[in-house]
Amino acid sequence: MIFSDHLLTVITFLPTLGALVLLFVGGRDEASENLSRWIALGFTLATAGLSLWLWALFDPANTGFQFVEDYNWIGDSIGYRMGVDGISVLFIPLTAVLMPAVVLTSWGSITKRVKEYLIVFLVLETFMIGAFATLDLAMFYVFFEGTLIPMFLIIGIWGGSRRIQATYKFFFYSFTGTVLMLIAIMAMFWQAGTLDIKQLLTFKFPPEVQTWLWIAFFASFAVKMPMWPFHRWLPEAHVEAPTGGSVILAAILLKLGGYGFIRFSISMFPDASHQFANFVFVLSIAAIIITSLIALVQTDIKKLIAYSSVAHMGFVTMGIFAGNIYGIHGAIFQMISHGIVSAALFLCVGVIYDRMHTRDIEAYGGLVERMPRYAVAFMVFTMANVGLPGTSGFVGEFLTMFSVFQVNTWVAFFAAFGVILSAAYALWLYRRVIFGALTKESLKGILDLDKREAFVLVPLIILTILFGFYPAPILDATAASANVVAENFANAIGAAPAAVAAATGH
Amino acid sequence: MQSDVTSFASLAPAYPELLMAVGAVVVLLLALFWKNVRPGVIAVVAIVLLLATLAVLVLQPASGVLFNGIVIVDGFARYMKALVLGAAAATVMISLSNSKEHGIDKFEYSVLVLLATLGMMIMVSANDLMSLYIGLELQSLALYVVAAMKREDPRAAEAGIKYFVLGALSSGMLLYGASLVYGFTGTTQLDQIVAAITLETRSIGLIFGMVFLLAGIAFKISAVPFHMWTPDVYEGAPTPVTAFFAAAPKVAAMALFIRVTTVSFGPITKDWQQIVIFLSIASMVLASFAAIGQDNLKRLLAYSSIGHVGFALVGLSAGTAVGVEGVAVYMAIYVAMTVGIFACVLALRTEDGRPVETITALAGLAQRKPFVAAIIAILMFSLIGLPPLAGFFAKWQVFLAAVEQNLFVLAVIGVLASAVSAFYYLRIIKVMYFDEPVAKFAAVPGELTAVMAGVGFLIVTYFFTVARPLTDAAHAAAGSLF
Amino acid sequence: MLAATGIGIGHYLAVGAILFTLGVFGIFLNRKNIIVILMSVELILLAVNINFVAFSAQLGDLAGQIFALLILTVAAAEAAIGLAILVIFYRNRGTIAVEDVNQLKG
Amino acid sequence: MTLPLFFFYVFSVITVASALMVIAARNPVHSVLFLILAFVNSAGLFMLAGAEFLALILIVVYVGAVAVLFLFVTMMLDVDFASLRQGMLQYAPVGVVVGVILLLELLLVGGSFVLPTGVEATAMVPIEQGVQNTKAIGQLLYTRYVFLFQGAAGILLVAMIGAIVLTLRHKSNVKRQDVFRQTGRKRSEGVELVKVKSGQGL
Amino acid sequence: MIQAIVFLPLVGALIAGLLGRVIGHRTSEYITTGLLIIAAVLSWVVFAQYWLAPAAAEGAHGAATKVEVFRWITSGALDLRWVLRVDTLTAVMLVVVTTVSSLVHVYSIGYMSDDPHRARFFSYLSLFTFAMLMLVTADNFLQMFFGWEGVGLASYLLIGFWYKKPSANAAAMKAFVVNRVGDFGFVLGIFAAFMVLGQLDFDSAFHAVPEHADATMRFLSWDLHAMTVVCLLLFMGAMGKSAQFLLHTWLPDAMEGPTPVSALIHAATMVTAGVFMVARLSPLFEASDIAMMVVMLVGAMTAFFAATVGLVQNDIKRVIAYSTCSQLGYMFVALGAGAYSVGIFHLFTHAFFKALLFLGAGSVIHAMHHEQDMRNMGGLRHKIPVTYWMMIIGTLALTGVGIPGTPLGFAGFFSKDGIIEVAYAAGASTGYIAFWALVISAMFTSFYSWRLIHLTFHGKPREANHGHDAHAAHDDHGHGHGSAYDNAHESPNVMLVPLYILAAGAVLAGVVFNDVFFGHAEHIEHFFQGSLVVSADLLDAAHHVPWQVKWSATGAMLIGFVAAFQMYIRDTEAPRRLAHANPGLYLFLLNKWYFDELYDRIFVKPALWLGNALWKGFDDQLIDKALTEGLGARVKAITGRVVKLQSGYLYHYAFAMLIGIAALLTWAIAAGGLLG
Repeated sequence: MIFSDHLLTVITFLPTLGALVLLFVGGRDEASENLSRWIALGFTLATAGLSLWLWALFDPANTGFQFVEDYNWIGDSIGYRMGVDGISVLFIPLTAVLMPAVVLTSWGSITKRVKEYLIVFLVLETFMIGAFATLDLAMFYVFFEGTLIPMFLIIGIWGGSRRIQATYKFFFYSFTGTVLMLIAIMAMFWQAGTLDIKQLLTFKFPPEVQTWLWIAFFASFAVKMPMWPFHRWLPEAHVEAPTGGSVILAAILLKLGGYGFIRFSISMFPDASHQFANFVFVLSIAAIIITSLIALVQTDIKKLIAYSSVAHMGFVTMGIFAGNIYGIHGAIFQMISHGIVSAALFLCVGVIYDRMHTRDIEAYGGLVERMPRYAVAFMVFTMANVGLPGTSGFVGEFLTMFSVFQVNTWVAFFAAFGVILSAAYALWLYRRVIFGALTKESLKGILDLDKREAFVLVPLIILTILFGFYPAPILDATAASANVVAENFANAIGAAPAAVAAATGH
Repeated sequence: MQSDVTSFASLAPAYPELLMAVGAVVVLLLALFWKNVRPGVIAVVAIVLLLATLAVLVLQPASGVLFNGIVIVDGFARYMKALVLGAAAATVMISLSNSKEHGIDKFEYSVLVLLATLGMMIMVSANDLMSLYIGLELQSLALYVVAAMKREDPRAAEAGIKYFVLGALSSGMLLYGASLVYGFTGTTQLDQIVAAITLETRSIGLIFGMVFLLAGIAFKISAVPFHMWTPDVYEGAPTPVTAFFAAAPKVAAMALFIRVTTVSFGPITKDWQQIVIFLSIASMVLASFAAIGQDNLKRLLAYSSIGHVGFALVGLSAGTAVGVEGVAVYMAIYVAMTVGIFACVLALRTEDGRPVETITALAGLAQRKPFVAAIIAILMFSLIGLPPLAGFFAKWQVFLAAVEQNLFVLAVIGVLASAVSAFYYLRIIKVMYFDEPVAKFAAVPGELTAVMAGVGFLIVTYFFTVARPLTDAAHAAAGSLF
Repeated sequence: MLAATGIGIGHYLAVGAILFTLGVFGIFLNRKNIIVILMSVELILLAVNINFVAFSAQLGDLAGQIFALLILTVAAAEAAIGLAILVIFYRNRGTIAVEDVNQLKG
Repeated sequence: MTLPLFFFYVFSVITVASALMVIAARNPVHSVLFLILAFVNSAGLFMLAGAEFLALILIVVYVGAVAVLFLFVTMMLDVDFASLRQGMLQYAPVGVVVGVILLLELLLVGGSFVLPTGVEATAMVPIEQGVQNTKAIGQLLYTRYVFLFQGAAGILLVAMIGAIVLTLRHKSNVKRQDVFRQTGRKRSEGVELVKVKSGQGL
Repeated sequence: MIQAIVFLPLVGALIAGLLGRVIGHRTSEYITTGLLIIAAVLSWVVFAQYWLAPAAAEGAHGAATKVEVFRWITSGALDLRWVLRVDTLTAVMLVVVTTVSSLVHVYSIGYMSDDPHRARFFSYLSLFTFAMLMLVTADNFLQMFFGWEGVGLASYLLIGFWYKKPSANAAAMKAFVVNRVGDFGFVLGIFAAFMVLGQLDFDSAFHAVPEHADATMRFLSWDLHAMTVVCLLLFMGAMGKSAQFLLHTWLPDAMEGPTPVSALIHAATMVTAGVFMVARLSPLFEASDIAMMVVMLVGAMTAFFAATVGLVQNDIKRVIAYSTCSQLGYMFVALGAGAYSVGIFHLFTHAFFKALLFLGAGSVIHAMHHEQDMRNMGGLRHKIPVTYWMMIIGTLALTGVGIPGTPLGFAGFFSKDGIIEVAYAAGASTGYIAFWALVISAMFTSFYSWRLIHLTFHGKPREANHGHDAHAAHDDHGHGHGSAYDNAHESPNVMLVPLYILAAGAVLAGVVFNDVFFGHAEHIEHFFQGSLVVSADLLDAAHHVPWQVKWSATGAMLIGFVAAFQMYIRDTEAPRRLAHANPGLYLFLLNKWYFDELYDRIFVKPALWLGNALWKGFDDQLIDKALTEGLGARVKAITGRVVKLQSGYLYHYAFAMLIGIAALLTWAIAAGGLLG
């Protein structure tokens, strides 16, 4: 038995092991709380380290699944199957790397029930990684939906004043969406005779079946992404969630939807995806433009960023359903990038929230005076959010728009409005929070980033800029698999791969 | 007309029943003649007897048809009996430390539970409408009594009255159905009824008989619209009794339901499928909505159990071996969750020892009793059917079967109902975790902690621990019916 | 066997059906007192017994009569328990009016 | 119309009529009495169908024990039967409609009866001509159906325990019989030999 | 070498930005400035190679030197790399950018000497330079877009450098967002270019142009001439960055930034990026007549429009800003006519004299303690003579003073007259429209330039005369207004030396480089080595326009000068009279044709209104209140009814069972087909 053969299992369940260890930490005093934090930090760092090792061992040229584990488990239906390919491999390090950041925020922003907080997050990490790592559709569902439990608790227990509505909405939106997918999964099992994703990817579902399956999966992923108009839970959940919760929600949980679209909708139901592509485009455009406009008038920092997340996810869905290599590639990149950037933005909001306990934009202004380091960090992430070339935000946005332009210029045309609007709302936010004269009495004593906060944000700044200039690590790792997805899609719908020739009208 | 019982050894498949019958009488005599014995001791003896029977059942896997076809012992029967016995043992166990305040600190309670369990075992093994009826009545009569056992409590008496009257009505329906089935097939033996039915010869009388028969059993599993007794009886009966009601009899009645439908009415599956689907949808939907308004925990659990019966019936609706396997798994998980949740309810007592029965009283439980709250939360999530908890896999199995038969509408209604039902399960979690504490709670007895921990462990680790053996067992059990 | 007497099985079934319906009616139309409900249950069981006996005669099969015998036995036991529960209800509440059995609801 | 048919109509009409009265009578005592009447006439119907044993059991056990028990409890509880309260019958019409539908459906069954094919061959326990009904039942009950017989015994045991546990009250000022004490009583406890001196008295 | 040129500023920016607090302001200034000077010197070296010995320059004739740094975006057929491309066009731009930038750096040491965030300022300046260099050395569309956006970011940061001023913040944001509108077109243009040409690196793309010259593509719902679509979309980006008509509104506002920034970014370099882009992509534009026509018309319109607005502005920097806008229009006319080298020529000369003017204006502002309203100036000639003369030189260059037909004249004379001639030579109706627009603009240019000089340096001090709509943005450094004139002082040498150098450029750039930009077509071609398209016919025609055309610009310039002299020196009441006589026109011009108001009405306000409506109306009311919570309420309502069913009465329960069984029976026989 080689350790790396079970690397995915280890990575997936190591956080849970950490949660178990935490269960045995007694006491509610300061010391034991700190002990809990250190333990959690240790486990998340170890997981992060392993996940990076996974990335290092991953062979980008191989289009198949790697690190595969495959056992039958419950009856014929559910198997214990693990494995990653270029589509999923990067989400694991993304998740694992952001978790230590989340744990670190617990020092500043979580004061009650610290141990429980950490346990819940560690369990959540297992679910998230598991969802990306599993190769069994039922297990995917288990992990996918399993995230609801910890997230429900995180928002509900450690959230803000309207947390209960927020967490209920989060839960019911997600739950209602996912249960329909459950039925679709079962139908797939009876159609294909297995839930092994490896085999499902090669199975051809009859087109009329695909339509229904697609709709069911869409219900789940559209809520998760979230796509307009299924997004209403998101702003509220973000606003009420504690910083760590917002970070994970924006950075990872939303990506489950995008991952699902690529892995399942596009790959397994190409005909239906093709059939519904215009529908998705319309929703994506609506997300990009409408939520950007809404973001423009927000008064709550977190809400603004939340709405902007919806808009950015619009690019992802648009790219995915363009169905070509650029779209798939760009969507994955956009998700990774948004994972980093939105996480960082929420961490930034957390920083000032911890100090001032308000997320009202009006309560701030002129922070650069007292918090120059913070202003720099916030600027970098704002620019990445805007999609400035040289930040990671650009590459994904570019590729997705690029891809969709080849499929439908109208869509690209409207999506490009997002470029304008995102600049407007993000800079408007930055201007009101960071710039201006520091006139508010309450802000006069505000402190700049401390070491711990800097320790969290600086790596994210580096990653944001690094992937902006040199996206190759991500693009290379995903290229082969994305290509396979795109090719399969093209073959399935019988489209000429040379869309250019058709368009130029030779 | 000779009995086919030729030797004691030929009775091997019925050993558990025999042991239980003899044991029950022995326990009764023991209690009568053992001067001043405390009822708790008798209860412990009863638990031992239940477990011993379970052991015999598991360790002596003999199958066969006995008593001229009146009793059948097959894989399915053994599986269900094991569940019944386990459930009975567990529910008696969680009642040990609080029998006094619930007015069941009498040795008769133990004896009646044993006899009821015997009745359930007969039900599960019934291969004849007569043995079905005898088993059912043995169980029911004992249950009527224990429901009203807290004599000084008017609510318990009312629960007893309602349970009894409606139970008698349902028995009447069942018998009426049995009479029609008998008349229109010429036999009362379940595995011979099937021989007398073909799709062509089915008549109104037969269908009516089947409907009445199923309605009578549906009452026992409290499927809508025959559920009306359930919330009232659950609320009125002493809590340990409620726990018992919610667990073991449901399993036995469900086993009966499955056996009657799949074995006897196999050729007219289409006909009973309609009925089961109706019962299933009605149960899931009504329970989901009705439970939202409840503040009484036991009442809420009553609706919850109605809902779960609805979900279990989804599996049966498929009318296939896969479906029966699903129901078997579902019932096992349901029993575990029920035992667990009642252990939690029984563990909750205010400082002055009064039982806590309302949801609002749970406010802030997570801070006062983190362990109990955590177990309740796990159970609630599991009852909703969220993965990776056991409750999800239960639903998985039954819906899988329904989808195989293209019962998509049923499946969609089912999952949507489970979404609605999440509303009230989550409310309990919300109250425990999100609200600030008000009351203080008394210490939790050790054996309850053990039960809670055990159930919690099984539910959380289901996928890695019991899933495989349980599913395999259920698979084998279902296989013995088809 | 029945046919010889000129009484059709339909006759018996009709009587059974009427008795059964009356029994059910007795349960849900009765507003006065629970004892009458218990009696209605007896009527239902009587209806069932008539069915069984009739079928037994019609089919020439004794099993129906055995079943009826069992039902009689159980019915007696049921009556005993029903009345016992009724008694403790009366002791607690001082009434056996059907309308007063409504403390538990919702 | 044959004689049996005539009697069938007599018995059945009286049965149905008295059943109706059971649920319609205002006085519960009357209800019990009508119930007894219904039972007795049903016994007649049983007779007509050749089930002599059951017919007699019905009278002995049901009329003699069960119905009397009802009567006893009715009188013991001694409730004053109040008049019908207002508004309670508002759903009655609906009930009647549903009930009538049910009845019609059940009657439909009666008309639809067809003898299952090959029943004679498969009949589990055919009624043998010339064997007394009681004997035939007895032969079956203790052999083939011994399991059910024992089960029924169990039910009666439950009924007994149940009735006792529910209703028995230990009153401190009531003298009770204690069988063990009585039988285990020794002579020395009950009898004291006293030498009585003549002429003195005790 | 090219790596050094490009990355030295970045190094400087990083050092000043990240370590500025550690190493101190002074050190940061020196490091960034020093690194830029090195870069500038290296640039001149590179340029000299192309200028003096074009054939001997690195790389063979016709091919650009390329240095690959590393990979960027690789996806499918897309293979984008960070490549530094050097050819003549780049070399010209390198010189312009690094020279002006290093001078501005030097100048800023003096100008910003009392600012508490100087390190940050220098970091931004260097960052800007880096981005601009990336832009001009780009080897593919996307890298150009990177530089494009990078300079936008730097511009944003620098305009908003004085973050306490709300107007500065607003201007910064406006600059970024309006530029983004242009980028909207740019990115779509890139996509379209890829779709049509199949590659995004310049060489391959240019190579593919002939093949696709007549292709059509489906854009939105129409089948259009592909190259036209591509070019127009790309040109939209150029319009944004180069503040062309309709997308110009940000440039005047950008004057909220420190003056050196205005000189560097909003005069000499960044705003000319659009010109550079069109020149760089000249092979593409050549393939689309419509695009060329649009370029020319937009340029002419801008030149005219900005000149008219410049006539009446009171803020010294805004006048120059509109002038810049107008001059950019000139450049586009040249490009649109097909004389790319002439456009670049004007870009080149303009960089010198416009930077000179801005820095001079900065010197004035510095002297006046951040007073910018010309109505509060006057008579400064004696207070700050050096600045005065520098400004005169700049003005002469801008207005294009020179004698046609001779090599005598200031830099602007050669390039600007060249453009006018080219426009005329381009012919057709558009050419003539452009020609007349430019001539009129030249007159206006002369007028407002001299008006500026007169108002600022001549006459008497008018500092008490506060205008009712003063544009001056009063800083809060604490200088009183009343004593501004008295306290006015000449700037330190560190600010003046850059002025001298730029003045030299403003005087000489034209005469020295006229030949390679606007000389004989062969010379031009030889110089540019194919880095842009040279149309020999057009140049020939331009060189042989009638003498009236050659003199038209000079004549217009003279008219403008005389008018300004008349109105601001001799009869200083004349402007007021004129304004009173034509209040509508005056206000129309003063308010910049009401563009800001118009955009506010049709874009900003509706966007905000729509945002609010979608948020409060759609999201909160419909989705949340009505649907989500409405569903919850509905569930609760149903619950209430269901719970009522559980009445507690036995007979209801029994009744329910009865109904249940009756329903099941009916259903069973009905569905089972047994009824019929």
